[in-house]
Amino acid sequence: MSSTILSLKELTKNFGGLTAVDNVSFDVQSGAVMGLIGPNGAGKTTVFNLITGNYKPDNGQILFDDQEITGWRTHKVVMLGIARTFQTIRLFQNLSVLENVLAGCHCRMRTGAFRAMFRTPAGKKEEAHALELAREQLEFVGLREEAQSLSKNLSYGNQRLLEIARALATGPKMLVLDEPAGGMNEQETDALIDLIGKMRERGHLSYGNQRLLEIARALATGPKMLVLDEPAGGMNEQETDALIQLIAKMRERGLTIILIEHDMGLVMRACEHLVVIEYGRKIAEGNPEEIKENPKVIEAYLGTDEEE
Amino acid sequence: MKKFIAVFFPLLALSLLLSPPLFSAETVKIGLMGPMTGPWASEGQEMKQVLDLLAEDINSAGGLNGKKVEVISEDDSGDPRQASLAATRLTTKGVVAVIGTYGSSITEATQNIYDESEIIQVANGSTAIRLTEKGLDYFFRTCPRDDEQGRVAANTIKKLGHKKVAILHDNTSYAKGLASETQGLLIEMEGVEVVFFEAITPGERDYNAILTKVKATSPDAIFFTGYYPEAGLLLRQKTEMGWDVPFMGGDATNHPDLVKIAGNAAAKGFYFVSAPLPKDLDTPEARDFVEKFQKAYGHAPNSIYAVLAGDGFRVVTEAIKQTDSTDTQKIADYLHKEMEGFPGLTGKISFNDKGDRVGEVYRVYQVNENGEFILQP
Amino acid sequence: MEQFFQQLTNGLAVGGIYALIALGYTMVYGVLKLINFAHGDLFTIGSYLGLTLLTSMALTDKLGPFFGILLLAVMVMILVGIVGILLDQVAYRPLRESPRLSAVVSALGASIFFQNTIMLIYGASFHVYPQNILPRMVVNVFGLHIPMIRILVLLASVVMMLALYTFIQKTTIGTAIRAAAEDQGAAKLMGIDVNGVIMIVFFIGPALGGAAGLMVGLYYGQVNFTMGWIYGLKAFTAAILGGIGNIPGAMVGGILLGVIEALGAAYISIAWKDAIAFLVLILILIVRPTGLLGERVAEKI
Amino acid sequence: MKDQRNLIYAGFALLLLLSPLFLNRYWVDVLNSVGLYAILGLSLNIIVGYAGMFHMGHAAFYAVGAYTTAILNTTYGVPVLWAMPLSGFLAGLFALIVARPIIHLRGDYLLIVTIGLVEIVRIALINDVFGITGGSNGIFGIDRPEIFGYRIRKPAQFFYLIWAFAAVTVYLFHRLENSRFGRALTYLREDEVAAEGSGINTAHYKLAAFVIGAIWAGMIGTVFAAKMTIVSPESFSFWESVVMFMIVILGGSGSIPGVILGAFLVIGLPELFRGFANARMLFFGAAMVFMMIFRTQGIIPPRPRKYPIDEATP
Repeated sequence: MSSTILSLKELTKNFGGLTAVDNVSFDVQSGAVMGLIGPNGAGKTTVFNLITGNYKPDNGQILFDDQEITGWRTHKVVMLGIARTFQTIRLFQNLSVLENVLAGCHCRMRTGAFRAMFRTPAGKKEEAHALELAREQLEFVGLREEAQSLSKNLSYGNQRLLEIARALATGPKMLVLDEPAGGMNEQETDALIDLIGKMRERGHLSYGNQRLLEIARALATGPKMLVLDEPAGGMNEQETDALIQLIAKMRERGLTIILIEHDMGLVMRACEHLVVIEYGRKIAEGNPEEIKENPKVIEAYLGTDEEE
Repeated sequence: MKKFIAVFFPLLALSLLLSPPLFSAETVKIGLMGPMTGPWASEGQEMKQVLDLLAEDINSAGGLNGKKVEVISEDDSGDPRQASLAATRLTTKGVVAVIGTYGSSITEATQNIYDESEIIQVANGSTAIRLTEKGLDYFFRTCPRDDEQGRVAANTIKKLGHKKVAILHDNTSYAKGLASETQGLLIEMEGVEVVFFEAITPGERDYNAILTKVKATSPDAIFFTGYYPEAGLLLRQKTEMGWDVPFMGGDATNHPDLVKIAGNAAAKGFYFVSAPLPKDLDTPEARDFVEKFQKAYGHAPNSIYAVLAGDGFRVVTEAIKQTDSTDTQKIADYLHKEMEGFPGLTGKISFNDKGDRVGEVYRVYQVNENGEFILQP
Repeated sequence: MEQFFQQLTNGLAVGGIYALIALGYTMVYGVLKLINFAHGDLFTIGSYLGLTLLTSMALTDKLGPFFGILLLAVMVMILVGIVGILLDQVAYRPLRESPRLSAVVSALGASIFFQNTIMLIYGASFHVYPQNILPRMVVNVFGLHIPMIRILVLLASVVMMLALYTFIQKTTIGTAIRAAAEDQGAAKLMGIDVNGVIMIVFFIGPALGGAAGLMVGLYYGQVNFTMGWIYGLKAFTAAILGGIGNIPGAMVGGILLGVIEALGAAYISIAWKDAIAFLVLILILIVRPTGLLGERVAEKI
Repeated sequence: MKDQRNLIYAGFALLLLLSPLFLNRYWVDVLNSVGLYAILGLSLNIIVGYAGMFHMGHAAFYAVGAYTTAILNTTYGVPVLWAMPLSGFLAGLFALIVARPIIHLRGDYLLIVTIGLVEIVRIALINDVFGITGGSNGIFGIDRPEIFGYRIRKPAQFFYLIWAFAAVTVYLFHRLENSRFGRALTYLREDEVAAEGSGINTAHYKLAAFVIGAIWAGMIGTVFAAKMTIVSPESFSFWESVVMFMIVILGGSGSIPGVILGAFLVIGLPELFRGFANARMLFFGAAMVFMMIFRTQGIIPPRPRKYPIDEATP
């Protein structure tokens, strides 16, 4: 019934002496929501980077829609219908929310330098169409109101703010922060440093909204399949709920979704199929129920997770 | 933006304030275009010193036909584009003639501008042959042409009895022109062989690699057509290598700093061809000039091109005096046809129809053990 | 073959000086990611200050050539280092948070300013160091003529580079510099006074440039106000060749550039020497996009 | 605010248009120089300002255009302005060939390679490469341009030629900036990985930016050759590239009005400072530093692109 849309065959990637992805194979069914899970550093993001062409595999094959895409440049992979979000948020910080989404429309447009300079009717029509499409996507994720604001004005995780605020509320003479930057990228860490230094104003949009914007941009490329890398990272509970709904909505649009996530609640609720990797190898595959009971997975990952 | 305005406009006002005021019509204005900034700034600045001195001289003796002489100088930075702007600026200042500039391609960028405005131009350091081959009526030069200097250089090499000659230039328009002229003449001569011909990069400090390469061709003389800073370094580094091959230069090496850079020991025996220095001319004008320059600036004039600029100024003022006119056509005619054997600071001056200086100008100099430039008989 | 080795020594002498200047570029770049285009002019200032101090204080007469020059070098380095700190405070510090290219333009403006300041103070003509301060001996080994002073210059460069390397690797301040170069934010959190580190870097880099200026003056004897531009460009090339921000890279790059120039002039063409050097640079960068010793950071995605 | 700005620009344009009527020949010629560099700055702005690539070798492309015109005119008698398309084309082709292998270099590594490029071109010109560039003499005796039999030679005539070209350039580049193409370059500048991940062929756009910038530099080379009647290697040194670079960054990287203002400042200030005689460049250097400190983003930084107002927004 459901056909295979993506197929990974014996994929291997080495960085220097380290084998980040070791002989990983799995298939993704068309229209499915699949989760890729595993402990930190297991190689999940590397698998994604291989699929989207950010890295070239040392060995193995990637087939998408019955077409071999191994080693393709990213923009071609995107053209073909795989869009992604990044583990470390990568927005065009100084551009408006709308323009961020328009970046996604790019590959579905044709206007080149010549048409732009002489503003041909075809070019104008295409531009208007792209704007409409971009606004539709913003509407879909609920960010239409923010279209004109700069994306850098969207704030960082509310959870972390709360944590710091709570600590501050005790009226301390000294503040001790334990790994407040855990899981943060460079930009976030920089921002956090500023934050600790200044302890001041908050932005307009929450961190979760930044995530949504990224998804909107990805949707604008008109993908057949969506690759989401830790979409719920840094989100609060409500935001996570909204994301789960969004994933469901996207699925209704006929999209195939793969996601990496640490939030087990989200994975269990949103995914119908899971692949677990550890040390670059696939250790288990199956539906959430099966995975929960898989002893290897419990040992490697869930076991420690559930002890909390 | 406000801050910017706060900085910018006072600067603007200050610069306008410092611009020279408009002069009265009762002066004869003579322009000077030279490199006052940039790599050749020392030449341009000395050109200005020479002209200021000469103008003061005329003014203190009652002026030119009863009018004061005014020198208006503009900076060309040794760059063609800035030179063309400097030239256009001078054309708006009512100058009769312009002295300058240094460097053939820089001069060339301004020739049309002066010609179209009917202003006399007397170049002082622009030796490329083509400059006077265009039939421009208002263009003159007090420096001789490359072919003239090449002839003297080639004859000197022959006379000194060198058989295998290495020629080095620095790829500037002037040095390359002179090098090619000399090479052409040497090749035609019997018994002289050019064993090496290449360009160095001016402005560097270390020429050991080049000297090592030249040495491998074992020439018995080197002719360097570039400028004194490089010539001084070449001499010095050649001596450090323990290589005592005879070394000869063109007139761009005629500068006391050559000896300072090379050191007396290394410079000793260095030959160069050049228009004569004022100190070697036994004319009252030359003696007078050297004395006054010494008094005003504390040293003898360094650059031969600055002295040639002085000659440019002197021929122009002489022509104005003789024709009792500031009509440029009359002045040009006078310079072309009537000026004969005018006693310049660098020998007698006459011009041909093209505006080139005629007559045997070049002399041969050699550096003695005290670092002095001795005119060879 | 003899010519080859002779050219090699020629190239090493030139390269040593490039390397010393390149260190200044690379240190500043390492911490601030700024190409200090005024660095070449700091080098010029060093050679002019050296000349002034040498002639006005007659140190070599009082202390003998070795100690005289050593003291002179220390004074020049301190003075140029101070100029470096002032340069940073005036022209770069206000631009820390701005786009990187803004600071580059400020640096170019500072370069024009320095060059013309020197011209106005000292005049546009060439200046000449007194002769015979250093012994003019020529060493003859295996048929090669090597002036003693060239060996001294190379030796002095190498000693200064090793001293710097040790300083950076072994001392607390050196560690702070490396930390700030790695990640300024993290260094701040670790309690490192990053502004202090920047000041130290802007002292050491220009001081080394000033020392190079003094050496060029002593060795070649002739200085003028525009010379910093060419040396600066060559040294910047050397720093990139080795991998900018990398201290051993600047040394390797400088020496290599000097050797490439000498061999290019010897075996291909003198007139095309600089073009050959740039061509080699471009080819090396095509193969190794971050220079010879530059870290190849695979961007984290 | 927006209308006010446009009013200022319109007033400025009008003032500029009328300036030959009340300025003397010299100041008109200064404006010609400003105009040339404004166009050069705008062409460099595509590469540095929009696409964010560190390019300090633009004089190389400018040189290819100027020399093409000079050779076509003096050797083959092609009228100067007819040589313009070919000059632009060859400069663009040259950019395509040389930029291709180096386009993947990042930041300062690209910077030094482009510096190397302009130096190699200058050295090649001095050494009379292929025997067609005239060595250090350059090529002289280039004709003045002719439009409909009307010969252009006076500064005021060049003024209208140059500024008409500038106006066309501004018009076309403004459209380019506000198009899919312009946006792609901006995405590239902001985050290359994200741009590629959004489906933008970054390598293609980097190269396209270089080629378009080079085509314009080549065409302006034609005007330069016609105005100077001589082209020589001095005019295409590394320093020229630096001047163009300063124009873009000082005026406001990525901003058309900024770049034009940058040209006025970088080219105009040394002329205004002629009153300082030998110290004029000293003041210029100091002015550069201070202007940059006071306007760290450039004097007129680019404004965000405008899109039709979203009717859903209240």
